[in-house]
Amino acid sequence: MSWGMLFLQTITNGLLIGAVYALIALGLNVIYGVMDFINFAHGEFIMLSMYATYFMFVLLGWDPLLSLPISMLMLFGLGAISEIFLVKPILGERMVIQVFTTYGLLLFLRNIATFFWSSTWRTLPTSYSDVVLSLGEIRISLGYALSSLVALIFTIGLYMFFKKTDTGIAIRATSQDRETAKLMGVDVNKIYMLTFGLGSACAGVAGVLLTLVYPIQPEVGEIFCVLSFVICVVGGMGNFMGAILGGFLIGLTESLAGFLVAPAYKHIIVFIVFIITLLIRPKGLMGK
Amino acid sequence: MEKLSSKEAITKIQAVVVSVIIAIAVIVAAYFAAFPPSQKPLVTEVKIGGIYPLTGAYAVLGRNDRYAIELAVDEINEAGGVKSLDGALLHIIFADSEGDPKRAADEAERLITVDGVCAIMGSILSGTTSTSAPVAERYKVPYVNEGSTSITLTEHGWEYFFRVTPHDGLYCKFTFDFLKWLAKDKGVPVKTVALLYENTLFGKTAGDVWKDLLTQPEYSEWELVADIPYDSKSLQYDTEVMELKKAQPDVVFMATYTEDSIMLQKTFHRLDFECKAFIGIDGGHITQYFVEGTGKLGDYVFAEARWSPDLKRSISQEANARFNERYGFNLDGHSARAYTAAYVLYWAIEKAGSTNPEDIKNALVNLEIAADEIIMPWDGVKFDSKGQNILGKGCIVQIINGEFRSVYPRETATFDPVFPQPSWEER
Amino acid sequence: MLYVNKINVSYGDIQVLYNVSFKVDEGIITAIVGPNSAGKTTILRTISGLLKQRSGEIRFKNANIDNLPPHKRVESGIVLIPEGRKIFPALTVMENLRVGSYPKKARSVRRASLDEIFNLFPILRERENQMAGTLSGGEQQMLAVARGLMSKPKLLMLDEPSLGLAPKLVDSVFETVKNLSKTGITLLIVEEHIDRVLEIANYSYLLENGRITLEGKGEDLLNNEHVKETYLGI
Amino acid sequence: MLRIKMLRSSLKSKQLELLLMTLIALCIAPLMSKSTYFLHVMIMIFFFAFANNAWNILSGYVGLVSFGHGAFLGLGAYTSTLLLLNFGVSPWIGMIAGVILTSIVAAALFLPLLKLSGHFFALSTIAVREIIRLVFEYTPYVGGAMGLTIPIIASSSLYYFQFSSKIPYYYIALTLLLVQILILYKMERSKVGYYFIAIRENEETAKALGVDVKRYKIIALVLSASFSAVIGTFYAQYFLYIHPNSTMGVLISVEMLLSAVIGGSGTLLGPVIGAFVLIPVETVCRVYLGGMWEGFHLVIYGILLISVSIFAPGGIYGKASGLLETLRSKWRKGK
Repeated sequence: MSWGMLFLQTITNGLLIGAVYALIALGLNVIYGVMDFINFAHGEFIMLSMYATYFMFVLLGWDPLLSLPISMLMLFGLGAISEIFLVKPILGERMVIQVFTTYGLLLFLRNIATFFWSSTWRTLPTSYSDVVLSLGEIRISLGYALSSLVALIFTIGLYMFFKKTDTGIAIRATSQDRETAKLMGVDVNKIYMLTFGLGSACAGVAGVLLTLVYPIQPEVGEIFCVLSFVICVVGGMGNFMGAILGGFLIGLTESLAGFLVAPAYKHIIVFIVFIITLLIRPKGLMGK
Repeated sequence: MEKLSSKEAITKIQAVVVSVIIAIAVIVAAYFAAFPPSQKPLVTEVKIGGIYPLTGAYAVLGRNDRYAIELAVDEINEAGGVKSLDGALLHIIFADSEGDPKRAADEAERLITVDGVCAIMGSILSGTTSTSAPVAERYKVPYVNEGSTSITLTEHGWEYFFRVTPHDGLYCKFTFDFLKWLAKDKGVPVKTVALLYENTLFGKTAGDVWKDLLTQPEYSEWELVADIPYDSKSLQYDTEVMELKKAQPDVVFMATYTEDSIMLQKTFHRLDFECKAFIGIDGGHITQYFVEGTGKLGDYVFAEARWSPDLKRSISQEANARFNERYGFNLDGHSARAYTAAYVLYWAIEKAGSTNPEDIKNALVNLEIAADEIIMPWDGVKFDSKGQNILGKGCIVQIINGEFRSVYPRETATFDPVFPQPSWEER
Repeated sequence: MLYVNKINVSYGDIQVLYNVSFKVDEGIITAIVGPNSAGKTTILRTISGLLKQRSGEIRFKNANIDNLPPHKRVESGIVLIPEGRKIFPALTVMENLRVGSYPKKARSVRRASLDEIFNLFPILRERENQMAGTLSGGEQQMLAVARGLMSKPKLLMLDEPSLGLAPKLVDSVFETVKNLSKTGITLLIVEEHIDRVLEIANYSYLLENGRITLEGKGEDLLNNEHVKETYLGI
Repeated sequence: MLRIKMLRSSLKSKQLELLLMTLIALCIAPLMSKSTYFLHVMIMIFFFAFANNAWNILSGYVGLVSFGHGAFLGLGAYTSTLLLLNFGVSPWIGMIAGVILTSIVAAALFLPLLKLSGHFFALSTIAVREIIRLVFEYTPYVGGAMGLTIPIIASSSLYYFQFSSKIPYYYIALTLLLVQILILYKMERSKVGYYFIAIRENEETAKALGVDVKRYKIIALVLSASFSAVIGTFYAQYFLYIHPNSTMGVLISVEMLLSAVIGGSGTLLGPVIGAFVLIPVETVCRVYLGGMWEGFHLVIYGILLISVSIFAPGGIYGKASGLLETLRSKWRKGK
């Protein structure tokens, strides 16, 4: 394989993983944009969705892509419930309180998973996730391709929802000016619940897609936690397009850094890119 | 302004709830300080502490070790307990290190001073052993370690530290010796090797040892063409595999954790990376999860597994059968060593005929166990002055049709290895 | 139509309104005038539900609305166009109007309302897909009024509609208000431009230091000595 | 501002007596209790109280929430340990060197972040801490991924900061904590303290009032980092093993924040009270439930954290003094 082809392969990998990163960050960013709230247990929501998908596959024989709507709805419900009981009481509070509460939630969810399902690794053996597609010399696994594709479709769907529906527009209005939104007859409490639900549903979809490529374990959320913050901040906290841009940027940075420098340094380089972005644009690439 | 009104709205109920929480916390803390949680010492009981990561990223290992130790202890107790102590029963008190060195030290402190254990077992991770062993040292309580393989652990001059398992230096050398034998036996020359290891304590140690070995004349025939440390908390490992593709080594030596071993194997396949053999050491490659996670793709991988359920040794197969019957899966490299360590400690206590930590330590120092008494493919157990078991050995397995088959050392092996491995297309 | 009965309102420990009572009759323009920081905006925010009064009650169409959250009040027909316009800058003009007609009832007649509004403000139709933040001040004010009208209000409250506008535009704003009144909407305006608002208002109240100190027909207030001296500088 | 006022009033007369009594009780506690594990838990409480206070300077008083304080603690621990291992320098001197080095690193690496605000600052501290941690993990000279083990040099030596008994550690930790509280008390009452709070409440207003915001942010940063470095050395000498993950990881950084917040960040005694509540609770959860079922004790711990934050978002300290105030006013009314 020539250097050029290897390079192309790297770019492809970066873009594919970037789509999933974007989806993970999107959920966080939607919530932050509307509610000024950071959910540190976002990775644990992904983990729960992975387990839901796994059990539907193992116990009922449902393919992850078929059970996707169910996992998504479950996570939407979980998000909405968390919003009512955990987020609403502390919404106007200082940021440390948000950290505190959602860290509590993180510990709770992570260990309830350990408690019920034990700490064993589980993998979901679909018939297609290990099939390899060849585009010339570039090789892509069907699992990755599917998950990136679904991530992209879901993202576009979400974008259309925000752009075209009354509720979507009301959510955006609330994120810009919650008081005036109230004056326009928008039930802001309901919007918050919906937003948190939607953000969690993003985590739900991401979880389903990750089962195609990644093993499942109670601690799996840890990998997404720091990463999704990095993506959100680089792209611009609270900005829809920012999350997507950030996702692809970080995906590409990771791949290119691994390819051009050394795999061991890819995370350091991601963090350095993160810091540099922040210093040049303190509110992220798309932030205002 | 809304904020102010919500603050005002902090109700009495909330106030009461908080005060109750605080009150409970204070009362519990006070109770805890006044009456430490110690059970009344039974004369017929030998208390041993077990520090394992029961939660956190390494919880699987902790749980499996705990199962194995519980099995061993139940067997010992059913067979009449410690005979030299009139049949006193072993009682293991498990503590959760959460994989955090700070907590491990904390738990060692608690087990020794509050529960009054006469020996400690633990703690899988070299990081947690590094903090909990000095605590035992300070209180002069023997610490029997089953699976922390970082070389330095026996270099600190700790007198009460006994490591049953061989350390990474030996295991790494063992994989090299195996490859040498393999290449010669199959008549397939090996010229280039690559190292791929995760970049924390476990993988880094292995990487360093391998690199060091490669500089020695014994292995000078092999050329190191790629040295790739990586971060195991990634969602993709494409860059690592691309490095390998660039280097095209004959054999890849790997030290990985579970999820990355699975991801790497899938990526090897996806990016069509071919070589003559993958040789993993411990970590991900020796777990059932690797086999489940990779399915067919995991076949033909060699792993330094420390142990294999198909060892040509009846005592091993019986122990595994009992374990499998009880828990529904096989003993693995970690749990088998934990099982062995529990027996080693029991034999020492039996020999000491005392629950005095000092006596047990002396018994451990002089302990000599023959090869056929233990389930590991070792020459036995005997500690040197540093507390290292010098009779330990490795055990190489190959995954064939999703099963671990032992291939080396030949005395206990039951399978003739496949080398070089078939290409992805041929499978 | 709207009865405000002895409301007391505070921000934290600071009381802003003291026993304020007034009423708004159906179909006419009512104005509350007074100096800066007299509490005019507070009155409107309390009526719209953003603030809660400590005591006193507010009745709308003979029903007590004290316990209704803001969005329910909008549904029942009370709409406030806030001070400083507060359009959603990153939404397009059309999207702003859609948020305006968010309540269910308003949504069902959205088409018709849009036609009406575009008749009233043709310029908004031209700017339909433009980001609201890029409109000029006058256009933004139009949009704010239009957005408020989208929910088919029975009572439209305007908070300082002339704030920050050029004199010429102020004229057109008051012209619009007069026209709106003719369509049958009840209006409650709060203004510092006392002379201008009193010209168009049918009934007015003077608010000073959180208390209603005067009330009467527009021209009555204009002719009042105290008002003349203090606020009109005559 | 409100909180400070509460503190003022609460520090008067009776509560001062209460504080003194607590202090005396803490001083004689080791002589009363035979349980070394009790001492160990107390040492951990002092350790976290100190660490929380360090975090609190930057994140509580100035309001720049940091998830990166593990980096400072780790730098302190590594400096003194490397000096001890390579040159036999007493950890006490290493502690001072650690403070100096950490201050420099903090100023150099975190300074550019100070212009960020709120969530952005908080999240960027994660990145800087990760970079420092990864660099330590990749550098063989500082032990790399192996970490550093401090050998037991002497059974009891003040010079080497090593003791076979828990009692010296207890008094050292207590003294460190008391000295720190004294310094913070002075700081809170000085103009520096007022400026910190002014910056937290409203940066623009503070600027308008002539506060050199940048300068005071740097002061807070350096102070905060220095205290973290001090307790880092204590960590190294107490546990005798340091590793990039355990001294600079996410966990220790979050732990430094948790009990400060539970107690009440931005107050003088809040973080200390937080440590006194949270550490025993965490320990009890782990000791009683840890060996029982996998994960169960952390489930309970998580529920505790959530409920406290929902019912007492201002922290226990604020809640408690609020309750005291209400009780007092009721009592007065009753009179």
